[in-house]
Amino acid sequence: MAVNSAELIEIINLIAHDIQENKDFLTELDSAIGDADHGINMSKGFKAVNEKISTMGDKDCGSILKTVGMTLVSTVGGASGPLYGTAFMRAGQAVGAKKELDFNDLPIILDAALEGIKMRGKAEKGEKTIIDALEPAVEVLKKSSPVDIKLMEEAVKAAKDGVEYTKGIIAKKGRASYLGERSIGHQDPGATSCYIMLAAVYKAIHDKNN
Amino acid sequence: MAVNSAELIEIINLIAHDIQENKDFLTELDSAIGDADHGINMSKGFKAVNEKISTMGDKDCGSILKTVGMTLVSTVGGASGPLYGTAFMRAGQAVGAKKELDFNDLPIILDAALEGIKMRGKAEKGEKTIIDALEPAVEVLKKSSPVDIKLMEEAVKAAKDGVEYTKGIIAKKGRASYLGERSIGHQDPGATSCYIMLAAVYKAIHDKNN
Amino acid sequence: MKKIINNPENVVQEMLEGMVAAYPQYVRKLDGFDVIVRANAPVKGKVALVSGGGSGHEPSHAGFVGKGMLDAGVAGAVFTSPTPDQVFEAIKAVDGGAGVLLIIKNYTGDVMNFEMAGEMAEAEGIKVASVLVNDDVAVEDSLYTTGRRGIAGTVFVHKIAGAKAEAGGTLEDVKAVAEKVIKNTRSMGMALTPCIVPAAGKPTFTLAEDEMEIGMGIHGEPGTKRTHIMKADELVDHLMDKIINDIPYKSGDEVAVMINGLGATPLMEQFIMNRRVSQILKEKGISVYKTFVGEFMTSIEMAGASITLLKLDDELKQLLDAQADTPALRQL
Amino acid sequence: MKKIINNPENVVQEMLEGMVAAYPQYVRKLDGFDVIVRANAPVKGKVALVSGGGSGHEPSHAGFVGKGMLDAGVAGAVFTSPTPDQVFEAIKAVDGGAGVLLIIKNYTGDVMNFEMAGEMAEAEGIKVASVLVNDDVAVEDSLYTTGRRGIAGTVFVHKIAGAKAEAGGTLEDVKAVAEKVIKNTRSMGMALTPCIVPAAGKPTFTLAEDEMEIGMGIHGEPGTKRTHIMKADELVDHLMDKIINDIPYKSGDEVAVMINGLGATPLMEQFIMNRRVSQILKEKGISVYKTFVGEFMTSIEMAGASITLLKLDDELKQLLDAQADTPALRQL
Ligand SMILES: Nc1ncnc2c1ncn2[C@@H]1O[C@H](COP(=O)(O)OP(=O)(O)O)[C@@H](O)[C@H]1O
Ligand SMILES: Nc1ncnc2c1ncn2[C@@H]1O[C@H](COP(=O)(O)OP(=O)(O)O)[C@@H](O)[C@H]1O
Ligand SMILES: [Mg+2]
Ligand SMILES: [Mg+2]
Ligand SMILES: [Mg+2]
Ligand SMILES: [Mg+2]
Repeated sequence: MAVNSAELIEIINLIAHDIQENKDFLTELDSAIGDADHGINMSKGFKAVNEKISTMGDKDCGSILKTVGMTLVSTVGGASGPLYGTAFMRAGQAVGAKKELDFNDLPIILDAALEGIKMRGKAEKGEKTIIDALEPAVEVLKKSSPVDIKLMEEAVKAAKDGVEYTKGIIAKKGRASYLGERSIGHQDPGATSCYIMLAAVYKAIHDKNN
Repeated sequence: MAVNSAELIEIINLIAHDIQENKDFLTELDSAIGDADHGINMSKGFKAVNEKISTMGDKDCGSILKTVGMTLVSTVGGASGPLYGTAFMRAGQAVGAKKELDFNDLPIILDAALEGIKMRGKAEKGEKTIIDALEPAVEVLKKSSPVDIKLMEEAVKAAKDGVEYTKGIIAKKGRASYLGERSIGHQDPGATSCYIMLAAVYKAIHDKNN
Repeated sequence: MKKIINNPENVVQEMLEGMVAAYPQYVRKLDGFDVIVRANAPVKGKVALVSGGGSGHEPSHAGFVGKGMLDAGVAGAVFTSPTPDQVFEAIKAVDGGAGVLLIIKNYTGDVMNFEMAGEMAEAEGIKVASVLVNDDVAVEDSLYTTGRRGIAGTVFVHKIAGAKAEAGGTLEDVKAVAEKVIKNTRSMGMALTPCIVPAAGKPTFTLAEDEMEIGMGIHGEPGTKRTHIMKADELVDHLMDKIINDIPYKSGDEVAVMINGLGATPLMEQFIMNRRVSQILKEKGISVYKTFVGEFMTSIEMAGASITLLKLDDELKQLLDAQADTPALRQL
Repeated sequence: MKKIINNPENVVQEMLEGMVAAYPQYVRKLDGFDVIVRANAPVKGKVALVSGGGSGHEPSHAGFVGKGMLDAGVAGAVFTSPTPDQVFEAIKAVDGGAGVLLIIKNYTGDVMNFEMAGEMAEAEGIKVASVLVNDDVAVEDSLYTTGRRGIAGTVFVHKIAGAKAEAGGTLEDVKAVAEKVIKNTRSMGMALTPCIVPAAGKPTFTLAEDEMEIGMGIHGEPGTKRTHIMKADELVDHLMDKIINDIPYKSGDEVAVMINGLGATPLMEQFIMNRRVSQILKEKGISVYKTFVGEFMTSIEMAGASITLLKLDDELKQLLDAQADTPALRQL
């Protein structure tokens, strides 16, 4: 696999599309343990991203990812804006001036994203946040090299399991933490949106490879 | 028929009882074209009347009626308080120091009441108010003399017809007047409470005569 | 009925107690009466202003008792005019020797009860005058009916007549300026939901999810018509059209604007209304001197709002700007 | 959804336009940003106060922009923290050279967005400090979680820190007194009905006719428990028990009280609550120095209310009493 800038933009547009499709679902998840805006926030952000990157086909991959991050920071708001924004900005930094990415950039990108989220949100795994989907995926990607489509599938599966796992635990960070025990039994909106994004990337690359 | 002070109190208590029974009905009528409080107002007033006159058995009829009026004025509020209050006060003045009333006092009492209401409320027949029930009754009572139970029955019937009549006309006085055309089709709460009172008096006297 | 109350029968009494507990520096309650007066009443030598009406319109009227506005607010049962003896007590408690102005909203009940109280006070030698507020253009005006209702515009009367009295005006002066305000004030409102009188326990009327009521009265009386729910701008256009054409307000006029929430309508929506109001006035060449947005004359927890315009001259501007210090309206 | 709005997507923008149209003497809007600043910003030499958060809490925060309180209020989308660039613009617009204090309600989103803005401002050489308000005792406090939410008590921080800045306090002084207020403030709320975020179009949750939610968040987040609907006194007893025992407030203390309506709950009910609050405080020997009743930190059109206590000392009393002149809170 090799992904050039134009293809990176396509992948990000696919993320935007899937977030859009899941807007109501994410908002509904946020109704149960938050304030019913996660889908609205994310969809607003990725609509802006869509526009912003449409003319960046000639830019390097790092710039594109950083632009995604900055756009999310300045349009999403709430908790998810700074978190996903920082994640994409860090990913962009990690990638640098590359004009093409391959499978082995994936753990680097996602690890940088994860570190960004942890720095910004001061959360750890097991606190019912984005991290519960992202960290297991990163762990899978980092466990063997070179990375291939199978490992990627496994990583997405690990993110999905992470989302499942959030149902059983108490929220310790974010708005859902105010609920205490009552947060148990509900799936975390942020972990879910993270899984949706990872799944979109996998789907894009998988379709491209076939 | 002769009604002494103690019996007058009984009759007033019967009025109070029937108003109480029709509290929700009167309030409902007032919902349609007013502010949904006529039953509440009247019931509050007659509860106070009930207490106030319970120890007045040794007083003259004029004093009793005046006390009823003053009690209504100081407890009912709204439009009906000053109107019915003035009505009873005027009736008391008309009766004076009498310790016993008979049929022929009835037109005098009701005429004074009607004049009081007209003075206070500046309304005329045909404006969808108390007057549409009271004035026809007074007219019947004044048309022949001596007054007897038959004439009284006829007067109550006239009041009832007056209530019916209010359904077809536009309100020109009171809160219902703000509705204009939309007040048509609804029966006036004040005319209704007036009829209920007249009917209570008739029933009391009729039962006593049999 | 979802309300934070104890017994529906005690709401007025308990509300007044809670109000006095909150604002002892401004007001006190007359023992045994549902009457709120200034903490320092009577103010010697000043014309006193008494207003009131049924409860359920908070902060009206007791919330406007204080320096530069009212001397007493008389609280009837919910949506029921207070009785004459309550008003009479208020008059006696605030008369400072210069006479008392009764500010009455034009409802049959209010008029009769306040009138009787005025007669009682005059019989005791107190100088009493009264004005009738009738700003609601939703209601047809006619010599042969009760005329128009008094609604939110009443608060402008309190403010301006109160400032005149505070400035040392005589009873005649204060009455004259109150009448000037009334002559130049027009309002109209609408409702999205009904309200519930605690003692009744259920709404006076119902509105479907897609309906609103135009020209709603502040006692929850039905309005002049029921329509499909409109967008804010369309709705404001409709209300403003009725209001502006009534006096009429003309290009070159200067006005004060009041957007009055009826209870459940949040400030967000009131500001969205004011945005359109200010656009319309600008288009018409009418300039906005001062704007008041908030809850002034409510209908318990009704959702809805009214718009009021007051045409100003120099005297009214100066009195509108005068200092006021009351629980619900303050101006430095 | 019954709201007086045009397009749900434009509510914040249109609300701010309507607000500026109403109060040009107090505030203006930064072009292209959802930021309200004082009409005369920046005030040279004065520490500037910036607060904000999701919209839907009106009059918070922009309503408290003015003399003696805030210099800027930043308005996010409804119930969504504003983005860092909005906050950054606010900081730049109000910095008068003496530094800027960010008053942040303790929500993950607010904290992160304001922090990032602070970093951006510091990178441009502006002195920035911040405080986190966390007065909501409904939420368990713990080192291992986000801690408590900031709710209506935030307005006391605006008032008192604003007075300190107006009096010439340095950034350190203003931050210190803001922290003192935070340390001495506790709140708790409840809801009778949910509210509707315009863009969502339906309520976040539902409550049955006989249910209420205790410890409700101001974003319509679920509370700590759901119970049968209680009488006002019983409800207040419950909330006050949680609040008083938290610090705890003790006999001999002097406090300020705030009864804060969440949107649809009328003043009548707020006063009925205050009646019981004042009874309880009296019983406990805690004296009430000053009381605020009304809507300060709402949740759009939610029915419900919160109670806040602030324990006072001489410094806080003096600053609480200081003059304030803003659209939503004025003191002579
Ligand atoms: N400190 C944190 N670290 C990582 N993720 C977090 C943190 N706090 C909250 N989140 C995530 O953010 C999601 C909520 O996002 P969103 O609804 O957009 O913001 P808000 O809570 O401000 O309304 C949560 O479901 C959670 O996954
Ligand atoms: N001017 C008037 N003359 C006679 N009756 C009147 C007048 N105005 C109103 N009424 C009567 O009063 C009734 C309403 O009484 P009520 O509901 O107790 O008072 P309010 O209208 O103040 O709420 C009306 O149905 C009408 O019959
Ligand atoms: Mg959320
Ligand atoms: Mg009525
Ligand atoms: Mg009434
Ligand atoms: Mg949010």
